[in-house]
Amino acid sequence: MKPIYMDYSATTPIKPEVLQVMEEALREVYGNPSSVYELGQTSKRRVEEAREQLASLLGAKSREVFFTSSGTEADNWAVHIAKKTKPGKHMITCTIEHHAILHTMEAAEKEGYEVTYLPVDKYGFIDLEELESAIREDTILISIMYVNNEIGTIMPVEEIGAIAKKHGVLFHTDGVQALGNVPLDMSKSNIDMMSMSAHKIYGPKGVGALYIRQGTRVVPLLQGGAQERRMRAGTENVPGIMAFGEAARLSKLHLKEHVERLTKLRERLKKGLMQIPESFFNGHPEKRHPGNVNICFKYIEGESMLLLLDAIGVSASSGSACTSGSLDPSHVLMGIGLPHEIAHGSLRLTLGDFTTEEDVDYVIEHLPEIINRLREMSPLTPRE
Amino acid sequence: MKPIYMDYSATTPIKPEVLQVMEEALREVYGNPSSVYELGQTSKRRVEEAREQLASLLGAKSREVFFTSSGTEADNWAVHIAKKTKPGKHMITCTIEHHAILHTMEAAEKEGYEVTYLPVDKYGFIDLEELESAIREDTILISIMYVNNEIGTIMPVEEIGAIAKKHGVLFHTDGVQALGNVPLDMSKSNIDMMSMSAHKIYGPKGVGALYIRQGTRVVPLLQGGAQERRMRAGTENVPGIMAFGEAARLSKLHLKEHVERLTKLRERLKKGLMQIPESFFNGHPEKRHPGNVNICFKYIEGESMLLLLDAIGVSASSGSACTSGSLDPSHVLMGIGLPHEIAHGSLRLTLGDFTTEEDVDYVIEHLPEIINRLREMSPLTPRE
Amino acid sequence: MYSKKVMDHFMNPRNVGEIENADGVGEVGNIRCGDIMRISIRVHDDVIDDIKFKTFGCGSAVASSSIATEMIKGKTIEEALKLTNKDVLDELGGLPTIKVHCSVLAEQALKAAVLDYANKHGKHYKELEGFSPDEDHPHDEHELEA
Amino acid sequence: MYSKKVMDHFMNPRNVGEIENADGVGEVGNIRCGDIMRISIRVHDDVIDDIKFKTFGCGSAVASSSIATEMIKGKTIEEALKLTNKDVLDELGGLPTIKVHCSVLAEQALKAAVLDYANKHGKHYKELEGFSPDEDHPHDEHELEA
Ligand SMILES: Cc1ncc(COP(=O)(O)O)c(C=O)c1O
Ligand SMILES: Cc1ncc(COP(=O)(O)O)c(C=O)c1O
Repeated sequence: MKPIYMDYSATTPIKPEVLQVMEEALREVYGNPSSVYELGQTSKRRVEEAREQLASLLGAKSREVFFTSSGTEADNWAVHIAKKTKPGKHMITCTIEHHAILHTMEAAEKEGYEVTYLPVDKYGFIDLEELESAIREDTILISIMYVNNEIGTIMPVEEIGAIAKKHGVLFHTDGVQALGNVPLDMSKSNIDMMSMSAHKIYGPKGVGALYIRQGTRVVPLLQGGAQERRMRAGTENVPGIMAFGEAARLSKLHLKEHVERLTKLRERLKKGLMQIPESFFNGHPEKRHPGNVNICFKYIEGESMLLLLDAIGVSASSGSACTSGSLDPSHVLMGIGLPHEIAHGSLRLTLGDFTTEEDVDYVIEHLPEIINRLREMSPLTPRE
Repeated sequence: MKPIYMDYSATTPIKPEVLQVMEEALREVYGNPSSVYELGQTSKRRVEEAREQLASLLGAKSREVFFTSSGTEADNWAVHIAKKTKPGKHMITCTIEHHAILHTMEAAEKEGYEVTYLPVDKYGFIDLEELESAIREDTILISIMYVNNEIGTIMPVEEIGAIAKKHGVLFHTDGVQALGNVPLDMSKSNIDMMSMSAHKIYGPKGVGALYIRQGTRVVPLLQGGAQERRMRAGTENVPGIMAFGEAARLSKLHLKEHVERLTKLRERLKKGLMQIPESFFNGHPEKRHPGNVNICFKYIEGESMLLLLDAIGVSASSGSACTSGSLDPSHVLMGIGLPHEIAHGSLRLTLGDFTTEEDVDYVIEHLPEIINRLREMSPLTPRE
Repeated sequence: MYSKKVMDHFMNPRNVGEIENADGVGEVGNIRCGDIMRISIRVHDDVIDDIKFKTFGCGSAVASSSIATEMIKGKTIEEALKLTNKDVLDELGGLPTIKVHCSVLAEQALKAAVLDYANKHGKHYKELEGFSPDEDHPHDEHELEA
Repeated sequence: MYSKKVMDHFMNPRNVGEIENADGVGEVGNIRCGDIMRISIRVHDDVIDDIKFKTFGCGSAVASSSIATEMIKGKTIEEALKLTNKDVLDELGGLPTIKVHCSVLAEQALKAAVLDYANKHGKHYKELEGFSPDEDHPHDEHELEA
């Protein structure tokens, strides 16, 4: 049984080129970048090269890229920056953000901030007029994700950014799922801050970054040493950062081809699976992550589906990787208005650069048996 | 010219066994631990194994170990936990803490907390009576480091913890330099929380941990997914954590021998270098990190020394790795009462498991020339 | 995540289905939480001589229903009412903390089926006093003391 | 961290020492910040025909002093007073931002030496009006706009 990995939005395997950079770094580039001697200065140069590689993928300046330990830290930091540098007590986000934003917002509410959670339509889009009228005198931040991690919807971030700009409000976007899957050019963008994570673009876990537009006031979330121009303390994860740089370089090199190839595979998978009766496709048909297929199958529950898929070698997810350990139905699927009994039966298959047409066909061939089996076991399935 | 690394307190090279674990993990253990399928559950098991390995080095329970991205994050988190779970606005620390504590305390002061920075004596010890009388009704945290990163002084943390306990105050210690260099048994300790970092014990950069005694209330610093029992969000750095586990395992295995061997080398180096006229040994002669030698040479400045040492292949530090990029004299050396002109001439040589007697002798042989050369160039050197 | 035993019962569930003209049927759980179990029983001379289940839910919900029906089949009603979620857990070799409520659901589905049988057949079991299959059961708590 | 040129001047500093019975001596910097430079000059017919330095400080402080003395040696006082820290920086091929003040120190040490010469020899240079070698010079700022 060949293992078929279809959970690229949860995390990606590391590409061989990236692995090589990382392994060499782990062996040799061990100096502390803050050190005066050559070994340390070499580490520092490598970190700066990686920063340039990531900046180049973003169409940004190197000085606008700050490395963190994860997308989560970048999200937390962005909210922290708004809280500490802007006067005002109101923030705007939407109901289908990643928990790294939602729970950070909830923590801010406990501190006395007011947060508007904009609803989304069935595709996962916020209403731009509603956004604009939610802006108040004391609004300090708008944070709307770029690409939703569950249903793959690509948000109109430039329009959102334009509204934010018009009202002089800071605009952050969680770009963790966008990086490497959507062409980016920060030099022409309305985005003030964007979160990223290496392990979603064939890089290692434990490295992320926050893009911060030049001219934005910055304060650190993690206090300590003078790393990252005094804005993010902690000895740099040099091998991880170098690997992130290499992953960014590869991503830039292959972006167009990557998107085209995945889009084709995605459409093939979607077509195949939508043959299954009483299935509902989630998210927008076109404005979506190139590798994301999210479908709900009525009368059955997600985890059971995942276990049976795993038994035939297919790694998949039901809701986000983070929520699938829990019992609650995904807040994203609830957010786009699905009733509980449908939301529970969701399957997310996310394709990536190692996915083949055969993998897709294998799933198309075997998923119907699994669905049937679970439906036969379900007390919700109507009797013939 | 053989490179001689003598900056183990800044960061360590990775041990081959650790590297092997990490490389295998980077290739194969790429599943997201939050995922239901086997690949994800394997990652989860590996993370739990690493937690047990670290817990075992600590003499702690697995559930008391929480992984972070660094020692810095652990320090920031510990202060955050005190702020969010204890009523009161006063904290106690000391003047020679790492910046990860000092700057976090300063940020808390801006938020309205009051912080007592206890002075230290010439060895770097706080006065225990002074500590006790600094405790107030509203004291929520005492944070005193275990082993100082610059002068190597081992603080009487158990006595400090006993005082904290007596007054019902939370006690955190920055154990980044203690881990692997001091025998630990948290099961018999008065420490409530302790920060650690993998890259100081021959593990990778970008992984740390916070020990939190069972029964302590915990709140997350980084908000988001349900990782680390909901207390530290962000996809786990699985390979980094596994490598940290392996490094902890090795450390436990060799601790006694490691300490004995380093102590011998340290004493040899100290004896050799103290032959140089107008040199001052910093820190306590016995109660110190087994591999730490810190000496000030009058009339000269640290960075110049480092550059000349680097030119003959020796990697060393002047003050901490973090401060040596800056111009200010080390706050630790100032804290133990050295005047500026002496504090500026400090050299920290920290030895580790790859240091040999020949390395030590090489430095003993060549440092005098460097000191002489700089003293000849210095306007402060008294003329004969 | 799951023990071998749990996976065996999930992959090869025993007693799946629905008994035609069952003597008692109980359904518990709710769709919000994503677990619904329906157990139907046939009772003969106070012995549960057939039992079947249908479950909408996660792996441990399925496994809990499967093993519970296996444990009950052939038992007297008295014996069956002694079954606790703890017994189900033990028999399964444990469940992850956040899945423990699945074993509770299995216990309750069985009780609900017996209650239905009792109501329909004018029987009374003191073990069922105060039992209400519609009660909501709290899920895992999210606060933490390390 | 440092360019080749800086490292060359640090490793092989030119004009190290002190001129006996110098015509002018200037010392700037302060021990708190960890840089002290002392420059001594010999002046002949308004030409600085010898110059030496002693420096307590980091690599760039030494390199700045070394290159400044090299640039000045043989120049007239008028020419010497035109030397700015920018010239020192350019000649060194740049310094890390946090080290730029070292080049300022070199400029000032020279000016202080010339001032001493002027005072001792009853000369007046309008370029030195308002110059005070004891002024403190701000170090790098720690706030950041990305
Ligand atoms: C005593 C002490 N605390 C905290 C830290 C910070 O650790 P990290 O670099 O892993 O953030 C260090 C090392 O830099 C240290 O020596
Ligand atoms: C949209 C989104 N934001 C944030 C994150 C968090 O990233 P990380 O796991 O690197 O902390 C993820 C992935 O888990 C994500 O998909």
